[in-house]
Amino acid sequence: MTNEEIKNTVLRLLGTVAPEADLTKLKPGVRLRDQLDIDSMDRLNFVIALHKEFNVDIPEADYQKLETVEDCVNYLVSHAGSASKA
Amino acid sequence: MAEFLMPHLGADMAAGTLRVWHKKPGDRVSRGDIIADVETDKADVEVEVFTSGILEKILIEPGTKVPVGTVLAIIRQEGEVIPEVSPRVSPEAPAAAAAVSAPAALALVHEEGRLRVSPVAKKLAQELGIDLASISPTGPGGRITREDVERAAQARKAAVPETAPAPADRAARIRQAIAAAMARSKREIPHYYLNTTVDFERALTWLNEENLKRPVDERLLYGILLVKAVALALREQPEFNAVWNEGQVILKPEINIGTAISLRQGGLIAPALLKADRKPLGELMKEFRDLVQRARSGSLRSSELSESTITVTSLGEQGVEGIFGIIYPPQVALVGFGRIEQRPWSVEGRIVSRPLITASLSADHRVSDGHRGGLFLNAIERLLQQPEKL
Amino acid sequence: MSSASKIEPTVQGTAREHQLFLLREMLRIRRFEEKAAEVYSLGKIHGFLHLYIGEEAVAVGAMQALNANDRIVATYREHGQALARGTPANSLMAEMYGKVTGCSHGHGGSMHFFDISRRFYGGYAIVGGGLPIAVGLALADKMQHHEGIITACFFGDGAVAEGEFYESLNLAALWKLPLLFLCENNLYAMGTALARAQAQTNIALKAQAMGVPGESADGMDVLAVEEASHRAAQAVRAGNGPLFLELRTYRFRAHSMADPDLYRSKEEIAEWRTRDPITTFTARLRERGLLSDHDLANLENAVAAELAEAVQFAETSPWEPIEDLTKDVCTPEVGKL
Amino acid sequence: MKKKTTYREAIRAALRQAMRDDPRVFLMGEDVGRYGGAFAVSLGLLQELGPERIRDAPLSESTFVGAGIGAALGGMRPIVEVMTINFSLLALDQIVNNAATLRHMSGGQLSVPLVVRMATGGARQMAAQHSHSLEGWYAHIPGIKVLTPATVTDAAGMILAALKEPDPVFIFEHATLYPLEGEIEERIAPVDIAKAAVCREGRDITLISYSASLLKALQAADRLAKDGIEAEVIDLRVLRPLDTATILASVTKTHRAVIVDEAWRTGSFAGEISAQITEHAFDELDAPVSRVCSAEVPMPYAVHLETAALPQADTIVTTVHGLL
Repeated sequence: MTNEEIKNTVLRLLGTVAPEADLTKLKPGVRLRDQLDIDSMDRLNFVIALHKEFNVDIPEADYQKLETVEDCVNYLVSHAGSASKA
Repeated sequence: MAEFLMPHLGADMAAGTLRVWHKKPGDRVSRGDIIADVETDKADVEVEVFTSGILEKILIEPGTKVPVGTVLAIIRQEGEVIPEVSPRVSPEAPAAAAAVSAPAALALVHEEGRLRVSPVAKKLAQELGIDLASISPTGPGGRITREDVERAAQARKAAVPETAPAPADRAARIRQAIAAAMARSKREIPHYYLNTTVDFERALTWLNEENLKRPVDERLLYGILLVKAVALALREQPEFNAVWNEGQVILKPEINIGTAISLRQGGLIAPALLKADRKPLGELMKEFRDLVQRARSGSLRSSELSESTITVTSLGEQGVEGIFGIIYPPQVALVGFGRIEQRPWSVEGRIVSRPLITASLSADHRVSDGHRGGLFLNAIERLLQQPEKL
Repeated sequence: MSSASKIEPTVQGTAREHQLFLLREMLRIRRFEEKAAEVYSLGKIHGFLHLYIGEEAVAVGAMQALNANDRIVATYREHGQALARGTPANSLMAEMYGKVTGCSHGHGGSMHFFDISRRFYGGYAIVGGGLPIAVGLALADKMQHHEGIITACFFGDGAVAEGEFYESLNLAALWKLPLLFLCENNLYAMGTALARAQAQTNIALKAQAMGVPGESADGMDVLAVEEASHRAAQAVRAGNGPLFLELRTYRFRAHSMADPDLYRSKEEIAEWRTRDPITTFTARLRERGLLSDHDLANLENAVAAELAEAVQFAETSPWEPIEDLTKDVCTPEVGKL
Repeated sequence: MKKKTTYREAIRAALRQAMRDDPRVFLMGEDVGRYGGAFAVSLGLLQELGPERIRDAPLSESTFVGAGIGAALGGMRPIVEVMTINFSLLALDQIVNNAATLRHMSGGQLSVPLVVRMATGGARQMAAQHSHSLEGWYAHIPGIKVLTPATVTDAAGMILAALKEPDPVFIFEHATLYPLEGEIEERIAPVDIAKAAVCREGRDITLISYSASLLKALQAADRLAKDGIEAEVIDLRVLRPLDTATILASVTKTHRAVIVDEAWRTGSFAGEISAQITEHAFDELDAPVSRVCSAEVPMPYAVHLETAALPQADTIVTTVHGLL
């Protein structure tokens, strides 16, 4: 999957967790928590969705590596590698 | 070498009793010979053997009852030597369909004090924040109906003119329900407030280790430890697990923790985690996730909104330090938790840095006093020091 | 048989291959039933299992008189008919295992084999339940002027006690339907001997009373069954209305696997075993120099191989997915007729 | 261009049209030919279409219903008339163990495109053995459809719709409806056989019924309107498959329901409808779902007793008042 595809998938999954968010206005570099009304439950559901979609295991320690959309994409590229679903 | 098994001789045969052997070790047997008699529930049946050879060894003596598939004897081919074999009992046939439990007796004993209210009336009262106990029923057999609730809503509106008519969309209606409940709580309940600081070190370390062991979709949030601690503490101080009804307190047998969940478009709803003190953390977490998902999609059942016996709210993520909450009538207490904050803390005389949480209690002074409130908060703090026991 | 039609006795002068074929078909049925009993005792097949051992000559003999587009209705003791009609042993064994590759997708089991590609309209477990269905099939052929197509309905002496037996014979005779009634009289309706169930035990006579000419034949002699069936089928095909053939036969095994067989004497069974349709026919072929030990060994090996493959096929076949539980209750394409 | 007719003649017109259109269609049953049908439905059809297509059957219900199944398997489109539901008990084995079962039991190889019609119900002083109302039994069986036409249009249109179905369809014509007057088109069109119909709008309570009982429900609704009670009336039209959606939509609006069913109350089809309402619309109910059914007695001959046993309009009215 290319970076662009990963990014779109990440945004799609974010949409399932925070359905009312306007994903088009999301700034990739800014912390998600500062742009969206999401709490720890939403973050857990987001991590579970990433796990199911990209087949990647995300220990709690790595949560702070997923603060922004860019972080998520980089993290997934380095961790998920080829294992992600087409 | 072939095994001669206890044959399956009929649709509902699970076991058989070996009655008679017609062959003895060393005898020649050929396919179709009658080798033994077996007794089933129906009768004695002559049993044929399906493999030819020499009867090597008999493992089950006449008179023994064994399940279908048990090895009864060993048949050797010409010139074959067979090592010593112990009788092997085949696994039990798959269990028949699970026994159907008898339907409960129909004696409907009307629980004293329980209101007769139609489902739709109960749901509407919950949404409009009207206390059913305050309504005089006009339905058949003393049942409260939808009209009764609507009439009560109108009457209240007349008494409190400034509230707008019940708005159409759900968020606004919920806002109105919260407003009504909070106003009534402040009007009627003499609140007292206590708080204490909880050392959250052990809980967090245990939680991190526990989550490493769990698959991602069974991970626990720290909030669930708080809920369970409150539930277990209520066993020690039952007067906080009660409702105030027409001038007297009614202690509740079940501990149903109302968990405050913020809704997307604003507003708050506190559905109940039923029997929270009796459920393991994993199950509580699963139910909590389900409640959050259904609360935010607006598909909670009316019973879930009205069966909480106490409410817990955690505003840590919003950075709040301490909470002075308003009790949800007809409950008599509310427990709040602030944010986890690394602060200096003295342990055995030494100052160290520890993750601390402020736990606060709002309680109805008609029902309990500060002394009991303190014991309750201490119980919560103590329980959180042994997270593995939650 | 109505004297009007003259049937060419083709059977006696049959070539050697045909008689070996008849023997092979009977052997296939016999070994299939023995294998079914074996895997049943191992708990691989469950529920009811009614074996055809002893009656092979009836299915094999009668089947020779039926064409590809004739229609067949049978009973729950129908393994022999299905095999003789050509349904592969693989799909029959798989059906008894309850696998989706079974001839009825695992929905019917031993008592309900279906194979529409061979116009085999199934086994029926309600005694006499298949007779009205056969009447309807024959009615459809008559109304659509399908000249030369007949329906053959197999049933046992037990069905003779059901009201539907009399109703069906009467309706078939009344409407002169192309229906061949084949009664396998094995002397017992489960545990009740014929004489203890019927005041009048001459079943062919009963048929005549209902307006259906009837005849009896030795159900233990495959050539006799073949000859009688050919004559009857030709007459029915000619449009003279239904005919009734009583085939006297005997089952060497109990009614079903759970039956302790208390109602028959060992002597009676032993006496009928001397008329085993396979051993008697084998001896006759040997006398006439038509069958060598080598031929017989080849037949047995071929049949054994076919059955080993059938068991292997059944063992390895998949189960139907649970999601398809109600798929076949109704026909999906509505209104497209 | 519509023409005036009766329920009985509408069915006859549909039978005639179906047989003219499709050579595979034929009618088989007791006294459908020379006698013209016990309820005169097939009067004159023998003279028009001949003995091959209008077949009088001997009194052998199990076998001529079984023969209908066989003929359907053999490529025909039979319409079997069982004179009344009371005699169909003799054919239940063929219906339950063959007609409804063959498709599934054969692993999907067989379809049984068979239509069976029978008169049903009491109210004609026929006493116990000729007054049964057992459609609910048939609606219990997976693999078949069960239709209960209450109007002249449905009586005719349902036959044509049923003939297009690949699986068995059972049509129950209440014996008191045959003289019912109405209108049908010259060329009859098949009607929908999946949906219930709301035949009267209302906001206070939902009356759910079918076949002859529907007329009593409508009478009750008229009387209730005088007391200011607006009853919504639903004609189920089809018992299997049951159109639960239409029922629930109505109950969600009115919050109360009464089911009118001529069968005996215990184990009645009304019981099934009540269970589905409670299961799916519990929070919408302002009163328990009620049922008006026949008294649990073998139908008595004497008119005053039979009237007391059967559901009546005023029983429905008093039941409704009990719920408001």
